Parts: sequence; C-alpha cells; structure tokens
Amino acid sequence: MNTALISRNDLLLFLGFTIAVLAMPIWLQPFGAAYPDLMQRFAIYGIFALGFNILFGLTGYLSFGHAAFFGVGSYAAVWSFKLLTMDAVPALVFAVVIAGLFALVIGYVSLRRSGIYFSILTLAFAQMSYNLAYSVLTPITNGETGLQLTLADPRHLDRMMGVTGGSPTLFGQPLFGYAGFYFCAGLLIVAFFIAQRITGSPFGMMLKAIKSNQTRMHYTGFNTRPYALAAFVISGMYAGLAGAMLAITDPLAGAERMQWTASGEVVLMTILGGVGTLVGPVLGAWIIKYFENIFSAFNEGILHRTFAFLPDGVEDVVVTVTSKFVGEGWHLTLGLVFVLIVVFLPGGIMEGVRRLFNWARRPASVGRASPRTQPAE
Amino acid sequence: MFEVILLQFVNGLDKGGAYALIALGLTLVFGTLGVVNFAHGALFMLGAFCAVTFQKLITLETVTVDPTQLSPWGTPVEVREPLVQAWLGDFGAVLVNYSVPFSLLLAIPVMLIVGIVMERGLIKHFYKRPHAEQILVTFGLAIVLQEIVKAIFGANPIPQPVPADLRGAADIGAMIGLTPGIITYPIWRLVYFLFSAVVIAAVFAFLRFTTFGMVVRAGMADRETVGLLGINIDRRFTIMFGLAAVVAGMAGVMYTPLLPPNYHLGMDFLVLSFVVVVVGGMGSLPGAVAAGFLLGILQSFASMTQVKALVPGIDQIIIYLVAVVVLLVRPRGLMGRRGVMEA
Amino acid sequence: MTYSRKGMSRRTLIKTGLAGVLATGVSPMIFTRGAWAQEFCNNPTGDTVTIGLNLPLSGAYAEEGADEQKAYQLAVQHLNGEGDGGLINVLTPSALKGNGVLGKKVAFVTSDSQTKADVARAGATRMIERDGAIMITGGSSSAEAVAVQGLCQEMGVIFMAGLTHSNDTTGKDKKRYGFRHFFNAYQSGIALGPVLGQEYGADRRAYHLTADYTWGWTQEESIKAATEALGWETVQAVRTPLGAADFSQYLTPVLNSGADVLILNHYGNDMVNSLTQAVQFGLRDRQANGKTFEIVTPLISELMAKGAGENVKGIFGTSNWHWNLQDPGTVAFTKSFGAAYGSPPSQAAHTAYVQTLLYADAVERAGTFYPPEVIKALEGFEFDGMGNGATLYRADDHQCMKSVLVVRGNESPTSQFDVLNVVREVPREEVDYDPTIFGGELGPAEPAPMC
Amino acid sequence: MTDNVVLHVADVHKNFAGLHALSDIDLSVEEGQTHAIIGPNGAGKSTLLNVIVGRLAPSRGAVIFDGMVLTGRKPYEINQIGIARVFQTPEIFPDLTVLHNVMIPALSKRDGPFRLNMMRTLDSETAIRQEAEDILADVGLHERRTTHAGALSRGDKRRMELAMCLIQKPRLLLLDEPTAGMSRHDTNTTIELLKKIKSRGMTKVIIEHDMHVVFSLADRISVLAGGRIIAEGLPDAVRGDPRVREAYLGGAH
Repeated sequence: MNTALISRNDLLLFLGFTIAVLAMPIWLQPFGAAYPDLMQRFAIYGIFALGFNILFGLTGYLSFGHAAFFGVGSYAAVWSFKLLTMDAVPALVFAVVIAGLFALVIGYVSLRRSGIYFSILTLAFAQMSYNLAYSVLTPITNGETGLQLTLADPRHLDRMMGVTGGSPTLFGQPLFGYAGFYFCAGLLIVAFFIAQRITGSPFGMMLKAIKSNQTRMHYTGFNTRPYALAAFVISGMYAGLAGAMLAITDPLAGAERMQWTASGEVVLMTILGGVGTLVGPVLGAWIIKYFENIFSAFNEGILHRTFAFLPDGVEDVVVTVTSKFVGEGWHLTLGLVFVLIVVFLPGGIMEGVRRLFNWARRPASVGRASPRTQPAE
Repeated sequence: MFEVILLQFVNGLDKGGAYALIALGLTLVFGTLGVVNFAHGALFMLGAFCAVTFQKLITLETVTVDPTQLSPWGTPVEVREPLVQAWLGDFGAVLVNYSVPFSLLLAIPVMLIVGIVMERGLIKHFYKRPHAEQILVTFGLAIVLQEIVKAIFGANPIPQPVPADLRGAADIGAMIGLTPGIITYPIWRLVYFLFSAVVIAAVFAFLRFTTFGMVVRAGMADRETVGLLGINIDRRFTIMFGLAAVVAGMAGVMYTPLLPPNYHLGMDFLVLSFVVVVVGGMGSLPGAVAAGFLLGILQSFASMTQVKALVPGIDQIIIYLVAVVVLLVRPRGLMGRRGVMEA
Repeated sequence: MTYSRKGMSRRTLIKTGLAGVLATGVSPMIFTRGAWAQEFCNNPTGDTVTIGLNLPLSGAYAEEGADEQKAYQLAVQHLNGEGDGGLINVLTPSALKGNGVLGKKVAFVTSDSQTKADVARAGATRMIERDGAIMITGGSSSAEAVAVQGLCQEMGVIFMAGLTHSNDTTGKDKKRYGFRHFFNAYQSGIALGPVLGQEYGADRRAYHLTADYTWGWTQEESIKAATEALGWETVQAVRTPLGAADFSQYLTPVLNSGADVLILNHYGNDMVNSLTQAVQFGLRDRQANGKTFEIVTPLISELMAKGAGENVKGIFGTSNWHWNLQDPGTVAFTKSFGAAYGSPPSQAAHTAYVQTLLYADAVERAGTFYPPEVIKALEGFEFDGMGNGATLYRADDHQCMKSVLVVRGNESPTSQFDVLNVVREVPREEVDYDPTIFGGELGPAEPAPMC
Repeated sequence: MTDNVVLHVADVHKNFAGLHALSDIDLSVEEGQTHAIIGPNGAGKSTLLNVIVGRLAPSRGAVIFDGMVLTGRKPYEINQIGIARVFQTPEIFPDLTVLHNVMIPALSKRDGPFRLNMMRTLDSETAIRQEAEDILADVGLHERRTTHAGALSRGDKRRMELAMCLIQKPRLLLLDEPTAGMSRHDTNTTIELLKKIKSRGMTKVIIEHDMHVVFSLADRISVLAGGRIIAEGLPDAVRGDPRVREAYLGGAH
C-alpha cells in the first residue's frame, strides 16, 4: 500500500469494473440486453445512481428530487445542440455546469433541514420543476412534446465551422450504435473512478462521518453544511451528466424525466443494489432498466414459443401463469423483487454478494481479520 | 367578487378536509410506529376498490343468453336480471342506491385485515430498520397491490354512483340568507367533509381519551419502558396499523364518487399525503388537519384566474411552494415535535 | 458465452432457456446482402417480417394499450391469413393477399411505453436495434407519437401512429416517416362546431378548462375558433395542471362566471374526473342566461365514457370511429374483434388495426419493404372500406382525411359498451383544411445511413 | 486571580422559560489547570458546559476564552479555537473504524472547518495516520483500530472519544462526567490516563459526580447548586466548606 495514487484493492475493483463495463456486449448477450441503446442506458443510469449514492449512500441525505438535475442536464445538452454545435463535449460541459448551479441553489435551501424534511424539500423543488417544465416553461422545454432538434436550429458554432449533420458527434465521430455505447461506457468508467476517489478521500470520510454522527462533526470543528452541499452539488452534477448523455444518445428532453417517480427510481436503484457501496447502485440501475426494457417485452407469443416443448395443456397453464409476471405484469415482478430483496438482503444485492463470498471462503480461511490489520507501512 | 371568494373559501375547506382525511392514516403510522409508509396510497386505493367490489356484488345479475339474437360484435345477446333486487326487493334498491356508504361495511373489516396482515407479515420487521429500507419495502408492496388490482379490475377507471338523493348541488348560500343560486356546492362533497370531520374527531378522541390510546402514546415515547410494565405494546401497534389502514380505506371508499377509481389512484395521492403530513409536522394529528386546510385553501385561491394572471403557473406548484416555505420557516412543520424523523 | 444467433436452430434456442426466449423474438441483424435487396434498416431477409408495437401496458392508459394490443394481434392474424380475414375483405383498393406481407409471415414484438416519451423512444429503439422491427406503431399520447416519429425519421423506420390527437403530430412536428390515421384537434373543432350551433344556438357563452400542455392548448384553440365562428363568446379559458385529480377549485369559478357552456379540453383520466366533478357541481341542472347550462367534451372515447359512467349521458364530443356505425367495414371489424375477444373494439383498437393493414397494403403495392418506396405508396393513397368512408392519406402532411364522428353520451345504454351514440358523421370535405396552416416540414425520405 | 486566566465565564445567566438554570456565574480557569465543577443533579452543570461550547446561548453575560468572546459562535468555530469536548454519552462515529474516528479530528485540526480535498486518498495521509495510531496506543486502543467504533464497549468508546479530543491538542478540554457508568477498574484507568495528559499542559474543565475522580484530578473546584456557584477554591478547602457539605454532600459524609 505504498502507492499514494490508489490502493491495491481499489485498483482491482476499478479494473474489474472497467472490464465488466467494456465487455457488456459479450456478457449481456445471453440476457438479450446486448444492444447499444440499452447498454447506453445501463451506463447512463449507472452514472445517475453513482452520483446519487455520493449524497445518499455516503452523506446520508435522502433526496427525492434528483430527477430534476437529470432533466436539467438533458435540457441543457439539447439547448447546446440547438444553439452551439452537435459536438457532445460542449453539451456535456454545459449540462454539468447548469445542473451543478441548479443543485447549488436547491441544495443550499434544502440542506437547512435534515431527515424526511430534507427529502420533502427536494421533492417539492423537483415537482415544481416538473410541473413548470410541463406547462408554463414550454418556451424553454417544449412542454409535453419534449425539446427536440429541428432543421431550423441555429447551431452557431457548427455554422461557423461549416459543419453540417443532424446528430450528435464526438469530434466529428458520430455517436450511434456501438460508438455511442463506448462513449457512454468510457464516461461511466471515469465517473466510477471519480466516485471511487471521492469515497476513499479524506473528503469522502467526512461525508461518511456526517452520516454517522453530525453532532460529533460539529464539536470536532467541522462546518458540515458546505460538506453536505458539496456532496449535493457533486451528485447533482453526476445527474446532469447522465441527463446530458441521455440527450446525446437520444436528442430529446422530456419533462417526465423530472417527475417524482423518476426521482424515486434512482432511490430504488441505489437501495436495491446496496446503499453506500460503489458497485451496488450501478448494479441496481442495471437491474431496474433491464426489467423496464426486457422483462416488459415478453408477450404471450414469445412465452408460447419458449414453452412450446411442454404438452399443450400444460403449456397453456404455464404461459397463463408466467404472463402475469412478465410483459404488462413486469411491475408486479419488480415490486416482488423489491420486497424480497429488502426482507432477505437489507443491504441490497451487494450484501448478497458479500454473504456468498463469506460463505464460500469461510471454510478455507479462519483468521480473516488479518489482512486489514497489517500496518500500512 | 365577494361570492367568488366565498365559494373559493368553501372549496378550500372542502379540499382541506379531504386532504387531512387522506393523510390521516399516514400520519398515524408515522407518529406511532415511526414507519415511512409508501404503501399508504395503495391502502387508499384498496379502500376505493372495496367500494367497487361491493357495488359489483350487489349489482350481480343472472345472465341468460339469448342465442336467437346477436349483438353487433357477434356474441349472443345476454338478458340480465339483477339479483339483489330479486332477493331483497325494495331494500335491494336502497342498497344499490347507497352502495358507496354501505360499502364502508365491507371496507372496514377488509382493510383491518389487510392492515393487520401487512403489519404482522412485513412492517413489524422494519421498525428498527433504516427509513430507506422501509421506503423500498412499502413501495414494493404498493406496486404489488396495485398490479393485483389491475389484474382483477383492469386499468380503466370504474365510476361509482352518488346516492340519488345526494346528487347535484346544495344551495348553501340560500341557507345562510344569501341570494339563491350563487353559493352552491355539491352535496356529496359536503357529505365527505362531514365524514372527514367525524372520522378525524373519532380517531383523535380514541387516542386521547381511551386507555388504549394512552398506552400507544406512551409506547411512542418509550417503547421499552412500556414493554417492561408488562403491556404488550406490539399487539397495540398492530392494531394501530390496522386502524390506519381502515382510515385510509374509508377515505378511499367515500372518495370514489368524486373520482372514479383506477388501480393507479394510490400513487396519485401518495405525494400529496406526504406533503400534508410533513407540512403538518410528522406524526401530529392536529398538524395534519391544519396542513390539510392550509394547503386546500391556498390551492383553491391559487387556482383563480385573477391569481394565475399575476403569477403564471402558481396553481401548478402552490402545494410544493407552501411545503418549502413552511419547512424553512418552521423546521418541523406546523406542529411537529423535535427530533421526529430527523435522523 | 458468446454465440452467433445465425447458426442456431430453433431447437437449440429453446434449450438455452432464458437466452432462447429473448433470441427467438429477434430476427437477424447481420444482413445477407442479396443483389435484389436495397440496403436499409432491418430489411427482412428470412421468411418473417417483424413489426414493433409500442403500447402503454402500464400507467394510466393501460386499458387503451391492452385494446390496441388485441387489435394488432388480430391484424397480424388476418395478414397471415388466419381468422376471418377481417377488413382485408373490405379494403378497396387492396393489394393484400392474406399470405403475410410480400410472402413473409408477419410477427410482432412489444414494448411497454408507459405513456412516457422517453420510455417510448427507448422501446422503439430496442425493437429497431435488437429485434429488427421494420415498422413501429402504437402509442397513446401525442407526446409519445411526436417523440417516436422523430426517432423513426432518424432511423429510417416507418412509424404508423396510434392514438394521437394533437395538431402537432402532422403539423409542426410532422415527419416523412410518420403517418397518422387518427383525426386531430383541429378537425374536432370543425366537426363539432355546427352540431353545437344547431343544438345550443348561436348565442352562448363558453368557459374552457384546458389541460395545461401542448395538446390541450391546440384543442382549446381549435374549439375556440370553431365556436367563436358560430357567434359564441369565450368567457374564460383556464389552464389546469395535468393529473390534477380534483378539479373542484377550477369548477367553483365557473358557477358565477356568466357562462352557460363548459368546455372540457381534457383527455383520459383528467376528462373522466373533470366531467364527473362538473356534473356533481350541478352544472347541468343549472340555468344561466335563461338557458340550460351545458357541458362539452370535444374529444371523447368509449373508454373515457365508461370511466365517467352516468355523467356522460347527453354530452357532445367527437370520435375518430365508433363500433356501432353501420358501414360494411365497421360491421366486419366489430364482428371480427368481438368474435376474438368478446367485446366490441374501441377507437384505439380500430386505428391500430387499420394502420397495420394500411402499412402492409402499401408494402404490397410498393413490392418492397424499402421505406422510401413504401412512403410513396402511402402518400396520396385513396382507399375506402375501413369504417371511415372514403379516405385519403394526404401526401402533404401524412394526415388521413376522412369523416369525423360527432358523438353524444347515450341516455339509455343497452350494454356496458353502448355508451356513445353517433350523432353525425361529418363528411371528409367539411373537416378538410389546408395542410400549410400548421407549418412543419416532412424531411427527407432517403433512409439515414444508421441502424 | 492571576494573569494567566484562559477561560472566563463572565456573569452568565440562562433562563429557560422563566426558570433560572444559571445565575450570576463567574468562573475563571487558569491555563494548565484542571478545574472541576461539581454539584448535585440539576445544579446546572451541563447547562454551563453547553453555554461554554456554544450549544446554548446565555440569556446574559459572556464566555471569554483567551481574550475572544465565545458567545454567539457556532460549536465548530469554538472547536477550531481550540476547545474540545467529551460528552456524557460518547458522541462518536459508530459506522467508522476506530482509526478513522481518531483521524477525523486530526484532519479538522489540520484542514480547518471545510476543505474540499477529494483527490487525495486517505491512505496517503501517513502523518495524520501515524499521529492517530500513537494516540490510540496511548489510550490502549491500538489493537482495536480496525474495528467499527459502534462495536466497542462503553468504556472503550469513552476512551476513544478522549483520544479524538486529545489528538487535536486542544487548549481547553471539557469533560462531561468522563467516568459515569464505568466500573471501578475502568474509572481508575481513566484517571491514570487523565493524569498522564495533565503533564501536557492542557487546561481542563471536568464535570463530575464521582468525588474520587474529582479529588484525584482537580486543581481547583467550583461547586454549583441551584444554578449558582456557592463555593470555589482548592480541593481541600472545598472539602471542608460546610456550605458545600450541606448543599451537595448532604449529611452522608
């Protein structure tokens, strides 16, 4: 542990994560999820959940309004496309900055309260943003229909450079299909790296300390408000980044991505995967998006084909029963999964992984307390 | 202008009463058990569907198929005879007419059982768990409940009738000596308002003046000590949860004529209930009532054209704006106690 | 665990369990380029062709979604020569043969759009990228339709819109790859105006409650224009939030506003709720300006009417289609749908079914799945027999020009489905309008190089 | 009164809704001394401590530390000035390891009330870590440094909290009943520990019930009763004061 840059465990985790993300097109194949659009969404919502975890998992503030920053990021990115250029970089920068400023204002006010009162304040701000975006702010947001690109957009930078073309690019490289996926995957890996650094930094420890005991923090000489605000803004910027990425892979920004249910979704992702862990929220995001996109698409035709090997009568029964849980019944399965996970694995999926891991290694090593007690020198 | 404002005020009171009643069960569970119940909306929805079920039961019909005639879509025409009227005669007709209030008789036991089963089976394991986990499990439960309802009743709203004698509007202006026809208000909304007042008062009296209520309130303050006195507080908490479910369910039953229920109804009222409870102060019964009225009246006035002309979109956000202002000015809501739900 | 989908027999796929489930719905994405095939998105090369259904299976419009899905299933059966053939027998002119499309069996994949634009786009993308859908269809809101048709334009995949009533869909947001059979708010206004004038007279004062988003605004504008042309006065137009649930605070000011007609520019559950509550406010028992107070719901469907129950009796509105029309197309479709599902179809089901058939027919006439050719075949296509009389798929904006129904809530329904009566079939000529009034640009027909 | 008074509580009153919790409190603590405040339950000892650390604002009067007025400052500012506090029930970070519990105050001392240092790793803070390990060795918790603090025994938590204060090298250390609820053995260990740090020249104010502890540690004692200081002086003098016996020790001794 003498490298100051990164510890060995962190390095292994980071490398493992990187490989898993880059190899998605391979290992998602058998799950039917290995197509660019869904993998992009995995990356995007992974970032959203990673950022949310910095606030909720580390600092202990449960925000119910993070979708607002996600939405603001999307709108900012689309406006950057419309006004400046189709290049992704200005869109990302613009979105992150705007989302950060928005988070600064909302966080400054909301962090005056804690606990459920904080949650309701953030919820209120997000719902106000949503309602206004849907109606009164239509000139900026294009309301119900969502902000879209049109041929008449000025795109001043592109005009000046003589660039044409109507879809997002990265330095001239178009971002559809797999190019888009690797672009998102790259950003997810960077976002993960930053989250990992934050978690392992003195600043990250302060956030955990705030979650653990805020009173002690005060009597230890810390002004906790700026710490929590910094965490809030960082997670807001993560959300803005994710929102911008969604707008880059699919240039449209709709108001419903700011609704409270969208905020609730990221809460569920984080808890499902494992609050406070690094990998957990990302896993949670993947699972929920998988359900939403794949599980919901199993219709009776597919089920009949799947169970075609069964005798006819049995097949019908099996298909009838299964169809209650997939296709239009996918919400039911999702609800049951939430209940089961939280009852049997309170720490989310990551706790399940940890338990499996401990169970597998228990017989082998008895004195497993040793590795971390080794002096650092 | 006077009558417009007066009418809007009446409307605000009406909305406020409804909000307070809808949020009542949530604040009970918050206050006594310390559980953040995201399934509260689902309980409200289940109550509404008790009314739907009751109405379906009493309007059961004998169906005789007449194969000689075909409907335009090709199925044989069905001749239907209502059963209840056939059995019960005039009383059957009264039953059908008053199906919504009568379905309270179904809703109360059903919701009590639902509440008790929920608490015993799931919620009680979560008293000491973090709020985040309570949210996840109750949210999961809410989804499961609403999907079950969707599987049984479909997704389209199912209208419930207002009893014939209570249809239309009452001229309350004329009652207090104003020009007739100016201040009129739907009778059923007035009924709902009275119903809210009665239920809230009853719950309040129950907690304040009965031994049971005293024990529960003591249990809220210090669960262990009450346990040491040999009082089985767990059982009482179960009953409290059942009571909260009944209150939510009754609120749902009586609301059905105003809002034809569909399976999604619960989620639509969930956020509103939380805002009412938090603005009122977590776990405070009088707070929830005060917050209900405050939000109802302000929402009503914010929806007036004159106000909207001054502040565009104010009616879209007024509820949340009030929540923000109240929480910033009064940290624990209107009547919240210190230290509740702040961790 | 990588494998090529191409090399696997169906048997093996089934054995691989979960993987099989997913892969069977998928047609090959790696094209074998034949000399005969133009290069375009998801050119079907096997013996099946897949269409993508984007349906609201969850959320507030799940009932519409379920009904649409039934209709699509029926259309696919009929195209493949199963069942009674439905409207294939009555469509004129028709190139459909009942042996699939261009000899390929039609299959479909579904996606739950949740009535959210974002989700709908994700679903459409999945069906195009992964499942190889040649055409996307469905939806239950204009936001969805506009969002998905934008995406389809980029991807070079034809979109046959389902329920979408906003002027924008074939107006300022129209797209070369998007086609709408359903009517629009503007046509609602033109169709409803004369009937309202006839029933309620020329001297009326109207109060609008309008859903506060783009669809609501266009509808309010259209109805205002139509009623003011009759000589009505608009007292007030108040915007209400989407999903308000309780509209009482917007209804109280109506009472003493001096208006004698309330127009509810709401859709779906908002309409069900606002209508129910308006009736409870005693508005219809009221006298104002010496006349009986009336309520109008410009867009109404039988599902909404069912939701509003008794309250819809005697209320005027417009519909795209209704099952109790008596033309051969309607009779055939109602019978066919009723035989399969035991209930008459809704207008959502009808438009979904018709769109599928029209697409298939256009492909047959074009002799290829190549979208620019199919688009050409659809543009300016004149047909009849689908339940709306003689119809034109207008080339300028891809809007179907056909008759529009003015309907009225049935006072004495004979069954739970018999909730609306057709008052008047407003002929196509009357609801015609100049496509340029809404602006917009269709864009190019050449498929994008992506996908 | 000598010139090296470091903490001066000047004429402090505190009313709670008309109830006089503290009246006319005048107290001077000299640099390097251990000053004990004793008194019966409800005498106002904890209120006084809370006024000193900024948790409560006095109704009148001021607290002056080394020439600076503390009144009106927030707890974290008061800590940054150099005042640390041990609580009656240990306030620690139960979810973090013992080592991190002790490193956090050290970082506060070094970095001030807020610093956005998120690009360093904790492992690279070797100096801070060394310091923390030394302190933990001092209080006898070095072996337990990787355990989560929440899992420590009550006595160990208290010692860890003391270590958390000591690592900041505060100029004034406030101890609120540091041995309450401890066994005789643990109490003695703690007394030894406190004696050991006495030699470091830190000023201490102790609130304590246990006379054994008070007379083992205190240089001066103030006796609080009914919100007023009724006696003050050297331990022996206080021990002999009849008013103190009456008010506090009662007839028992």
